[in-house]
Amino acid sequence: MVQEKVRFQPFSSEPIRLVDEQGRWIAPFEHGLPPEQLRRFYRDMLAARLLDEKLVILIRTGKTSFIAPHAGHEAAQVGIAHALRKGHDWLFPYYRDMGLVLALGVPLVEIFGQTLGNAADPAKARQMPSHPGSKALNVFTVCSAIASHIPPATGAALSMKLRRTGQVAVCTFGDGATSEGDWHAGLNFAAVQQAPAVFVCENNRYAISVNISKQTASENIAIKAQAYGIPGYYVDGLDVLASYFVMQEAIERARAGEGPSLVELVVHRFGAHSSADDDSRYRSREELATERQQDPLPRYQRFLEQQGLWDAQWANELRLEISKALEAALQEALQAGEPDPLEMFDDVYAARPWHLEEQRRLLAEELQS
Amino acid sequence: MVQEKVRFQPFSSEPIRLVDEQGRWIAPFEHGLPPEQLRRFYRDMLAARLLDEKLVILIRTGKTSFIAPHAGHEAAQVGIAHALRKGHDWLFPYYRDMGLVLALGVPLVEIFGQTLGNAADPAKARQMPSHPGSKALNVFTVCSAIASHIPPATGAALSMKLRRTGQVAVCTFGDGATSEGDWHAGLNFAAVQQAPAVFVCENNRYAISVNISKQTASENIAIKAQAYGIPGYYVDGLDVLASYFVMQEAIERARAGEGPSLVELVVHRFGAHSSADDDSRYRSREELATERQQDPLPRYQRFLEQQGLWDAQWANELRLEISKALEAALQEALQAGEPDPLEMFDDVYAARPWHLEEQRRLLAEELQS
Amino acid sequence: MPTMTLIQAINAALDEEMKRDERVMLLGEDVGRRGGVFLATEGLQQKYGPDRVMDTPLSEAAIIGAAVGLAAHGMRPVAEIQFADYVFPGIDQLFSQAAKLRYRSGGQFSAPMVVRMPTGGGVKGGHHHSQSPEAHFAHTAGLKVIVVSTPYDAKGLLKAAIRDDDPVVFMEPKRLYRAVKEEVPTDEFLLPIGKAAVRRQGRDITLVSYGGSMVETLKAAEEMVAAGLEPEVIDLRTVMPWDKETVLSSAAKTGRLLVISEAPRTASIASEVAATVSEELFDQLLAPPLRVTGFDTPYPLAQDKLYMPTVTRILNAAKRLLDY
Amino acid sequence: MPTMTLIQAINAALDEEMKRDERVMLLGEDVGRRGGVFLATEGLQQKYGPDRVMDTPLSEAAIIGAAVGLAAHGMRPVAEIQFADYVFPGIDQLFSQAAKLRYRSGGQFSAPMVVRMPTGGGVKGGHHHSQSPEAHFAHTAGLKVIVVSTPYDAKGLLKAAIRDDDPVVFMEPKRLYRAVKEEVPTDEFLLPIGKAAVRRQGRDITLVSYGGSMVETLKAAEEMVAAGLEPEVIDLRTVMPWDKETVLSSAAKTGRLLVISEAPRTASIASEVAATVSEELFDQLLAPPLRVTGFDTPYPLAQDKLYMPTVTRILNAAKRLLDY
Ligand SMILES: Cc1ncc(C[n+]2csc(CCOP(=O)(O)OP(=O)(O)O)c2C)c(N)n1
Ligand SMILES: Cc1ncc(C[n+]2csc(CCOP(=O)(O)OP(=O)(O)O)c2C)c(N)n1
Ligand SMILES: [Mg+2]
Ligand SMILES: [Mg+2]
Repeated sequence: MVQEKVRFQPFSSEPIRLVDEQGRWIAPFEHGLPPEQLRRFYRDMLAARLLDEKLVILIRTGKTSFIAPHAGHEAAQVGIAHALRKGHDWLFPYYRDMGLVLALGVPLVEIFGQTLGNAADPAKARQMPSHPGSKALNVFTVCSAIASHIPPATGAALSMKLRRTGQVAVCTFGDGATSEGDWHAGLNFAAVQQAPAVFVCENNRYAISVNISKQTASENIAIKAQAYGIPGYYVDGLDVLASYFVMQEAIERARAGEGPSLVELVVHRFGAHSSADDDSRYRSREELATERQQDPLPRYQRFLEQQGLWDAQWANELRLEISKALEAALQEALQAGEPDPLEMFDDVYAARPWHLEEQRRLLAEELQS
Repeated sequence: MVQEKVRFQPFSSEPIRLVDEQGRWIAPFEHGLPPEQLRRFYRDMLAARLLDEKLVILIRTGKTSFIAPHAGHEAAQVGIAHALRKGHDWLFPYYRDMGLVLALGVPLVEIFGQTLGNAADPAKARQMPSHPGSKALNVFTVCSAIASHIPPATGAALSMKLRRTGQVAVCTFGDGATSEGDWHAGLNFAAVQQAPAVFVCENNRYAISVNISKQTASENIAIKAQAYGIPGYYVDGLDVLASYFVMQEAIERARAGEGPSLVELVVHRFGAHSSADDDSRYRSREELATERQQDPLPRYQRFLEQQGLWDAQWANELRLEISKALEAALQEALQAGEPDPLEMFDDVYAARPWHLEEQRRLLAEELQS
Repeated sequence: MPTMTLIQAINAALDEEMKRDERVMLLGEDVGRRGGVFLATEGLQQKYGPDRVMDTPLSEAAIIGAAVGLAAHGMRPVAEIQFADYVFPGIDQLFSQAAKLRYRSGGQFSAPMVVRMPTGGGVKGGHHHSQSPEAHFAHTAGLKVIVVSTPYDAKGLLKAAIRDDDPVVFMEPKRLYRAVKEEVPTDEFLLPIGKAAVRRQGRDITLVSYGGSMVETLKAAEEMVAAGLEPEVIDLRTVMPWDKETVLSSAAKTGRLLVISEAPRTASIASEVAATVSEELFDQLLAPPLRVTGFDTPYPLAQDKLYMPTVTRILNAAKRLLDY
Repeated sequence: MPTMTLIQAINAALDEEMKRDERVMLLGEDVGRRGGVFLATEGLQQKYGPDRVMDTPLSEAAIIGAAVGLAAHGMRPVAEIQFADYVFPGIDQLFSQAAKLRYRSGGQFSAPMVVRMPTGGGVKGGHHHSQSPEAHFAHTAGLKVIVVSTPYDAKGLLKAAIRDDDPVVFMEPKRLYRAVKEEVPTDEFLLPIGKAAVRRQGRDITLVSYGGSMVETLKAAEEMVAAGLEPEVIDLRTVMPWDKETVLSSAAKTGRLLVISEAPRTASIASEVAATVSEELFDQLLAPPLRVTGFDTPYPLAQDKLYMPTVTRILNAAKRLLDY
């Protein structure tokens, strides 16, 4: 990577921010992005937000059993999605990344199929909602076990390096995940091998109810990169352009063979941890109200306004179009039937051994009787 | 801890060193230690070295099945031992700490009993040699699984804090241990809770055959403390006084309620990893020869000489006295018989459940027949 | 006597033991301010403060490992693992440290601690909120393993576990947390670890189960009774050490043994009980000991109910035994 | 045909597979420059370079987890865990990631990888260099589990494991590494995973074992032969999925089953085989299936030999069966 392209300093004491609260571009360089792409960021953030709202409705109406709201994470997730090469690079996401996988191109029907847990789920409805994945798009199916996807991301990056595929493995996780041993093991090994991986923390300062002050005593998450001899970027994750540009630099750095980095995107979690959570037990409504004032969408709208790219009618139409697409996909997913119970015995192994044949037969008989 | 007592800066780029290669005191403060104590350091380092040599003989003569030589670690280990309050603070050692537990007061007969794996082992000969422990001296019995003792050290420190016992938990490990997830988990939790623990890396730059360059990409081990928001001290562990004074500061800091720290003591490993290892497979003899030039014992002898505390006759007598004590303890340990095989079923639980009674009976019958 | 759900009984047991003994403390993810994701520890941080009811970082190794050190140093920690499925990142602490500390030190150190965890399926949790890993614990010498199925037992056994001098894994079937209420004494009582409960006396067949599957086992028993049979139903409650005496004397009486558990089949507690009974009662059995278990697949969300032993599956197996 | 020790056979299998398929690579602690602490990978880094024979940091989670990612991305990683006892810090990667990746993704992703590990006792290793944790793996759906006992099998099965499309745990009894030499073909051969070997035909009693305990089992069989008996001896070789067919047909023939394994008894592979045979052959058995196993204690250094099934213990159990 050519030196003059390096824009960001790791280990800053303040979060890297390119657009301020008022929507002003405050960076020392030109963004140089075409209007179309700037609008596309808004579109994807809005789609993410509207998807979130739709998921909340699915929970309220009892159509799904679980969701992990991502509202407040949209700028970060859209920034990540646009920084990687879709379908080429690999993404190792976590359960709060619905906005991210959507922006990456995972079809809405698949997302709803996974949410409903019916036959529209390409992964055969074996995991809880909020666990997307897509072989076609190189999205490594989410695993519930926090931080357990970090070493696999390191391994995939290693494979990319060894086979010179020019790909990068981008791996996302929350602030809580950084306390797990596997997080440490994965980053350390990636750093030793200079594997093309970017580790991205969507830091919403809560792990369910646990505030970050009980999670770690470090100044921030980015500084933890010091332990691995890799750069750590501390970024305002409510700023989609900061998220995008820093991610892009980290990804291209990895692609150029200069090794992994850690990117911390500081975000807010507007919802409860999940549909199974009641956050009023541990988080004051005042705190939440203050955070909601910092919503990444209006902030980015102000930026577009300042850039002369905002158009109320366009925005309304966009909202309508996305809502329609969401509803259409949902309806389509709802049509899919229940998965065949006997599918339960598939994919444990490439082929079924005798004991699974026996167990399958037992269930088949039970279902017939 | 009173501010004026703070002598050392964390995160130095060069190792902290108080005595140079020529034995000169180069620190900006007076050591203020009585001659007796300065001589005691030498005595304990020499005892550690002679113990190591004795253990090598036990291996050569087939009297024991395993040893993990500690030669090269003596200055670090004696520094640690003298910095903690013996029998009050807790030590969580690892398998290369024979010199440390000796300096702490674990009786030689127990050390040899453990080494021989006979009835002289107070731990009933259940673990391999190099796994000492002592309830009486608060030495937590070594566990082979690397870094698995870190979270327990954190837990003990937490108990000390919660119950205000004024104790400190000192936990030692090698450079390889820092890659394990449990290492990370233990340090992070201790830091969040400001538990009175001191984590000490005896960095000999090898984990069996794996050079530190394949272990981590960080500048050194001490800097990893940044990830936990605690101080990390980078210290010349061949300098017994640097080891002692830094450890003392870290321990008293912890005792004063100011939280844990990470101390890196850079040492050499003069022997192979263990009696099961052949280090010529991966380490050049030249490298080793260079390291042996930096032997901590002659270096400290030069210091004593410069301080006018060296006396060749005293040193000879010391050597004789220690050798005699070693031999006497070894002979005593050799007298102990084999452990009773049926002891195998004790201490699994506080009392034997039915299945262990049955299994014990089975073996008893077999032994009688 | 008040009636309580299982989760209330857990909460009450913790509360009583914390009141009784200052050394008892709780630690785990979200156990403090939030009172636990299932509210097992609700209200306890307010009552005993953040030092005795401690929210930990998100690390099971830190939780279990710190409990080992706390216990070795003299506390009586009760660690919560948020779901049994998440014990694995911390299992080396349980296996290499907790289980072996007394042994490796020749009895010098010990780790009297409890590791609580919600276990089992039936709540639409998919792979990682449904597993029943008790066989892993029971296969590891040095651990005691309890799986409760009633509020009464939960309270009496949790209190006993906290006072026990060895590490105890205490498993709580999450689908039973709020399933039923029963009378639970408010005054001091303890239940013995290692003792099964005979839930129903009978002479035709012995049904041995524990934990969540007790629900379907008891339902199946009822159906058998309705069909004029007399099943004996045993709830193991402790799976290590399990109560061989009670199981053997029942199986000797009925001659027919069916073991039911929702854990995967291969090398399971059910296998152990079946193998032992066949070894010891070979001549007295009228039919081979059978097992109805969870399948040897990961736990599938979509088949949340079918994965576990259904009443039908239990009855079918029982019929096989009775018709033998 | 050259003769080889077990460790040489492992080395040869790795060498051949690396030569055959560029995607095959090795990773683990000390596997590179040192060639592994048991020298299983000796000479391979010199031959294939540090990228394909990679020394890793000291973290089993990093090793197994990276193998998952390497495999999912298209490589064929062979990970070495230095001792089976040290798999536990990385076991969540094996259980939550490797074992469930195919299932959770509905067949989209998979993890064709091998995790090799020296296993078992008899080398004065105490607690943490002697354990036999195969039951943990077999109890976890999604893993295949092999425990070899001969050089020939080691080569044929390791090659098969590397080519298998699922994660395979490959266990090597360390006390057999250099115990015997046998003829092992240098040309291509594979052995089927899941197929047992009948080591000796007989009709009086079926001895089923695997791994390290095959030594004592075969010795016991010799003594029986000397006493005029005809034991049939089966080496399972694969414990998940184990070869039920071969075991059942032998036990049906002899009517007497003894399962021998040095792993702890409770909820073990031995329990599984015993429970299954008693379930399926109840009427054809002349005596109850018995188990001779390791004890349910941590592995004690001082009783390194007595912990494991001794020839005497096997013979005593066989006598019980034959006298039944
Ligand atoms: C290994 C493991 N332990 C515990 C859990 C339960 N759990 C699910 S989400 C969560 C909090 C995660 O917080 P964070 O990493 O900050 O991500 P966020 O949800 O805030 O986006 C916990 C404890 C889990 N899924 N996996
Ligand atoms: C969990 C675990 N994995 C692997 C091993 C095998 N092993 C024993 S010592 C060692 C190297 C440790 O190196 P380091 O931590 O630097 O300590 P040193 O021996 O150099 O003092 C390894 C890999 C182990 N004991 N525990
Ligand atoms: Mg968070
Ligand atoms: Mg080292």
